Amino acid sequence: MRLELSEDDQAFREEMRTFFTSEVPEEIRQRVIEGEELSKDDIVTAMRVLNDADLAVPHWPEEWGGRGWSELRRHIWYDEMQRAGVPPPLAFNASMIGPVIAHFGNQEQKERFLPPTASAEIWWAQGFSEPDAGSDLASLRTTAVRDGDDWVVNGQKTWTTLGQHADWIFTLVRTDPEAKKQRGISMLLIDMSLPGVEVRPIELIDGGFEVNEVWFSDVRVPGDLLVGEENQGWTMAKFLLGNERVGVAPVTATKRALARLKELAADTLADDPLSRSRVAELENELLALELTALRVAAHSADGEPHPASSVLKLKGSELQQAVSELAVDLAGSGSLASGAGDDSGVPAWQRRTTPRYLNYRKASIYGGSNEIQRQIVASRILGL
Amino acid sequence: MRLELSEDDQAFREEMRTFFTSEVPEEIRQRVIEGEELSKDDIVTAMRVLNDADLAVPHWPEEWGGRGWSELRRHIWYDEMQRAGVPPPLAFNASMIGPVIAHFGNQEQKERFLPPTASAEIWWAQGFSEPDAGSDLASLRTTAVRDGDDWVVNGQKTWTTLGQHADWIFTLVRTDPEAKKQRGISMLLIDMSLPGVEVRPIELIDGGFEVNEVWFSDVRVPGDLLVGEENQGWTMAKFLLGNERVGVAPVTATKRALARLKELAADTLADDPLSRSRVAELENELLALELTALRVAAHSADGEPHPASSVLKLKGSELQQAVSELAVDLAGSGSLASGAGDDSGVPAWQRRTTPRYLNYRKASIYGGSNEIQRQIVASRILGL
Amino acid sequence: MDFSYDDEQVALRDAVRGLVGKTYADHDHRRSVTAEDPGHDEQLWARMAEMGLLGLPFAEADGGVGAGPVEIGIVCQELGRVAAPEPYLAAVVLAGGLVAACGTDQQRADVIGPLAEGEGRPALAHDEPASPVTASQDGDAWTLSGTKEPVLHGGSASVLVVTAALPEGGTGAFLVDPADATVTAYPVYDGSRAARVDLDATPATPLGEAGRDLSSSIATVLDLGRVMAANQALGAMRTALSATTDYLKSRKQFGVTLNTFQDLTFRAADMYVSLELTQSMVDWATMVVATGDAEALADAATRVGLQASRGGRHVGQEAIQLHGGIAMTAEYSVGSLVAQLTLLDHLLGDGGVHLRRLADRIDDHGLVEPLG
Amino acid sequence: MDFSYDDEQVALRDAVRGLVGKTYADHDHRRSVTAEDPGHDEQLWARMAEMGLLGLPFAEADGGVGAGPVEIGIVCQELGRVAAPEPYLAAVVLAGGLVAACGTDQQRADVIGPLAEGEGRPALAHDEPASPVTASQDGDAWTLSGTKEPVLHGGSASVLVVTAALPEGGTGAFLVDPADATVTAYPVYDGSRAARVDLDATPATPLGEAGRDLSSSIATVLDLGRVMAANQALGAMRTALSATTDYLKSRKQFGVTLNTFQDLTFRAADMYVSLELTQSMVDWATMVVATGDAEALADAATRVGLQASRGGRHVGQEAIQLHGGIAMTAEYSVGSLVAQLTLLDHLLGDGGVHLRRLADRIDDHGLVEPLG
Repeated sequence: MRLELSEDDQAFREEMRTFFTSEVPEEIRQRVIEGEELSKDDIVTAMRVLNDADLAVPHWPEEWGGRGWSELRRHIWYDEMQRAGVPPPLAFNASMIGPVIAHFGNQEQKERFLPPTASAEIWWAQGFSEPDAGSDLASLRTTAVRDGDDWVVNGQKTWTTLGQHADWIFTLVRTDPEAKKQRGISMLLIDMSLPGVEVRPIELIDGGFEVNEVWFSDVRVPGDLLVGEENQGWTMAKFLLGNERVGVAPVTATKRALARLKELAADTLADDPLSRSRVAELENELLALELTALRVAAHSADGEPHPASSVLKLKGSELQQAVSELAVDLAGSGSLASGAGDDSGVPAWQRRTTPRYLNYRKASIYGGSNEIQRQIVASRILGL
Repeated sequence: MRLELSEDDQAFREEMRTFFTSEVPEEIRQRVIEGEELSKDDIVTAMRVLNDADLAVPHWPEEWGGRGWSELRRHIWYDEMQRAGVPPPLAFNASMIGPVIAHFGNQEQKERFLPPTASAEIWWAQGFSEPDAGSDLASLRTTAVRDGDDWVVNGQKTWTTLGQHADWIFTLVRTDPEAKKQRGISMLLIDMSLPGVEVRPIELIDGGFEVNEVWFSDVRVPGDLLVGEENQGWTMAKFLLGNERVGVAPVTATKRALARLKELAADTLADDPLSRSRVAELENELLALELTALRVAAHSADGEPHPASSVLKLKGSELQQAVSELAVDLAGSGSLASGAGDDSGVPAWQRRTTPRYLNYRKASIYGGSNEIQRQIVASRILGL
Repeated sequence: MDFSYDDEQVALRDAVRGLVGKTYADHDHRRSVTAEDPGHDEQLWARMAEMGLLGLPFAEADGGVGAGPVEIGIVCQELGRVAAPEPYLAAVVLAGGLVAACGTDQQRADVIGPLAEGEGRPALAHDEPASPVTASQDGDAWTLSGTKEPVLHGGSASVLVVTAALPEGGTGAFLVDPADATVTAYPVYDGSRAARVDLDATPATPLGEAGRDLSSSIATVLDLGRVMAANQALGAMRTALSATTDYLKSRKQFGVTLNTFQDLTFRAADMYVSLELTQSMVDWATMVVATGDAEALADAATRVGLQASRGGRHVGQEAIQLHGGIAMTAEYSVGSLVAQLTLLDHLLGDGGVHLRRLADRIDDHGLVEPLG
Repeated sequence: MDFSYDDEQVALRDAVRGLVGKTYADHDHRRSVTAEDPGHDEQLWARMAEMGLLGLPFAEADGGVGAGPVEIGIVCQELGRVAAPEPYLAAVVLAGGLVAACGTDQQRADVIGPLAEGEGRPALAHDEPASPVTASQDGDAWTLSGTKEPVLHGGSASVLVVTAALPEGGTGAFLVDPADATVTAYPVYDGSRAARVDLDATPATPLGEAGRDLSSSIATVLDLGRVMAANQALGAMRTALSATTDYLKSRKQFGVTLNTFQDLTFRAADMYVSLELTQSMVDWATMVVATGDAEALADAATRVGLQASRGGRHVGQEAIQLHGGIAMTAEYSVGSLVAQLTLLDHLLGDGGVHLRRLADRIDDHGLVEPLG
């Protein structure tokens, strides 16, 4: 057991820190740090800067831009990125479909899709959930039927995050209606500009638009866009969701948000021991979570995720929510001024607190709800 | 809606307060208030004082000592009793078997048992739970087999609270082994001095002895000690457990304990805003619970318990536990001196905190665990 | 001691429930009225006036109905049940309440009468984002300077009731014509409206006797507002729970309805516990208002504020979580309930603020005695 | 940065687990040894000495093994796993630790050597129920007066290490022969032993240089104690969880095993979360000890103390609740684990004490940086 990073890892950290804080545009990072909304351009710009330096998809196979880093280095990379306010590489590209294509795709698909996926030339969306298939994903009903070389797709996807920006969507579709639930599912890549694809943004409770419904009406998809084997979709979905879970706890971003909140609400905190104790308690819980992330990273070197990794999503989302809730409380009645413009007398940080609080309620629902996470812990780890 | 008590009820409250504080021996009440252990004699003495004034079993039928009070008056009676530190009438007698005999027993049983039950001449124990029948009471296996006019009882009961003091025990026994679970159960009254009855006290985690195992080996019980009909035991058990739940939340006792703790730990509390806020939060939760108890009492006049009554046990036990936990924290390292005598340098209240904290873990388990309470709320009230 | 409504109160509740329930039965209607100024349904407001709800708390001499706090609480609860964006709390309870408490006969006639008839709505401008608004006197003429924000529904107010620091110390209240001030309106996250009000030597009429310190009256009106906010929150909590149990009974996952999952049903049971505890505290605090004891009200307002904050967050957050994704959408009703709960929680001091006050005072009593 | 044990540490863990696990595999054995003085198994203590565990933290020159905090933490975790009542924390970590840190060569030889060999156990007398114990000097002779309590395992100590206020200010530490003091021993709720120690002009030998203020050394030893108490608590939590999951898998109610009930399994999952978070913090704090930075240790001790308090209560309370009645009995092992968790929580300041310290300091940093 040793607390310090090795000299090499320290140098690596320094390199990451320098890169992120000097190469990624300051104004984008500032928007992240202040909790402002990012444009599509911001996200794409940042990802391109990263990709140009081979820092967008370090966990991919090396021939496709991966770096062969240790889990610890990946952790440091991710930590420093959040610390500097760099928007992380688009998850749909970097963490979801990229690894799936790299692992299950054929050579032609790899060559065609991986480079523009790493550079965000293609913006991907995820087409998994359906109105009647949320946590119970295997109940999905969108169908793809063979017609010559093509697949003809019909159905509806929902909760498609940032689908309004997307160029392509990776979908789970039912290709064998006779087979049992999980068996008859395949993964299909669909160009969203094809006729019959329709996107409807869904307004969320914070007034923002970040998820969408996507309809497919007789969409003809060329046959070479099936990834892996026909009816092998469930295997790929599990592979993808497993990756999603591990990378999803934005511990450092939450730490950064809490530290920023301390600065912004310093006057209120100065003489309020109860709010100070909430800050201190959250700082300690975040420390425990960060150390758990480090421990998991350090022990996952053989590729098998550490059992404690389920803790990261579960507790990470709770803490993200708790910090956002504290922010509303520290803002007081200023938190009501959510719709005010910059001519408001209420500081911008106070005005932004409640929409963020409401928005972050999703953190324990999306990406595998916390109930699903508890189920995983109970069954897979505790054997219950 | 009206906040004040009616003049009559105010006078009633005054009467109760005067009686409890002047007629029940001061030294017993003091022991209750200081959280010291009560002897059997203390409990019996207090109950006799109450019974002599017709205040032990006011909810029984009037011909057996009941008073025909409104639910509100019963609430006031119970509240003032706890406030004054009067040990409540022995629950096994007053709340459990008494009402069952009064409701289901025959005239001979009523005459034989109700007067000594109200006066605590008979100390009753409850013989329901068994090693493999706790929350799932209907799985009980103690048998009673007819032999002439008698029943021959064999089996084991457990969690028999204060059974070491008991003269008689009311038991659920299986009288029809063929019938389905709930169907073949009867209620039998057993004299604990009979040959074949054996009591073994169980040490609890606080070092105290308040529950027991009770064995029955070929115990011959006269046939006239069956209450109600043969195989009607489950009906009586439900009747009894329903009564138990309503009366079981010692809100005022918990309030009193918290108020006393504020006095005892005043020095620590003086400059500790976080502990003060725990006190304030608990006071508020206790207030909400007390008001709920009042609301339930005021609305239960027609005999049907208010749906919110399940809340009382659930939240009442949590708050009782939370106050006991706060006491340990306020005692600090003085709480370690649990085994010290009165020559200790650590104040008595500090020494008593941890055993009580450990003991009160039972509050959410015994008398229908909080899981059972949640189940009741979910199914009966919310229809889930 | 009686926690039950009398027949008239039951009738009032049913009538209000019928009216606002019908208006907002379709959640789309709420979405469309909040999408445009003034952020609520003016037709409903007119119907509420017809029904006498807007004049409920006020003396008959002032054009009101002279009802008690229980009746006002009933209206607030029913509005909360549908997360109605109507500015009842802001205009009737707070602004109207302060005018009724402190205004001259003429001022009461000018403000309360039209309010009760649905012809004009006052708004209370009390919160200040930075420094206090100050009042200056020049002969009989008074002016105010400074910024008030957020002023709930300040953009559609017929008259602003503005609190301000008096030259001789203390706090006064003034009537200001919105046309004389700079009012910048905007939507609040729950669909209602608020505004920034800038005053720059703006002419103002002292409410009641000029120059008199109204601090304690203002405090009492704010306490009344806390109790009524808790009533409204209680209504929203009740619907949030019933929407959740309905959803658990009907929504299928893994081939079964969600109420098959014990964890979810137990959490719904815990929501019920929070709801019932809040109901008890709300009923009690509302009855304390009726005693007219300002000190007891201050205590009760703090206590019910803490309970409603804790209970409202618990029930609101769990309502979203137990629903899952659907509750994150503006198309579904639960989000509006949670948004309104959040607003009510932060309008007049949240649970943490109340807890701090209570923590300061634990030495002032032994046991907390709700019946006195 | 490495959270894994090396081969020797794994071997040490397995050896300790074998030894103490065998001793207390039968919970009845724990009950019988704690029923009589000295409240633990002297045979086990002797075997621990043989294995070198009692000299683990001390320099070889003093008769110790010269191992690091990770090794001590391993022993504490393994003792915690079986809720062993052995006074390792009290005698080796705290009392021995203070002598090792501050004692003269001779004192270290006198105390550490016998301690490591299992021949004598020091006890640290630090807590005071009322006023501070004071030290007085007369020439080279020192005496102490006052009361120390509770002194963990003070009744069976071979020598008392007593902290006391110095005449010139500051805090010193002294060696006192128990025979010279009035020692009143009693059991603690977890079966271990404590004592009241009365000193009345009792002869005492200054630890280290006479009259020197040892406040910072004492603070550091207490911080080390906090970290090791957290290690021990972690062990107890781990067993409490595994006992619970075993029980849920085997215990039947309503004709099925308890793990059929989703509420119970989800709550076990939450226990696991608490456990893993505590494990991470314990590992980290133990590594911070190894850096030898007293200020960093003070911070880490506070942080791990808070986490272990929160986690220990959560896991302990839920372990009892998920078991039900059986866990309330002294015959079953979970109660001992919870009792020991409670003791470890309150020995050197509970979570609330630590949280207050952390709350005072939130302005001293931006982000909390575990790696420095």
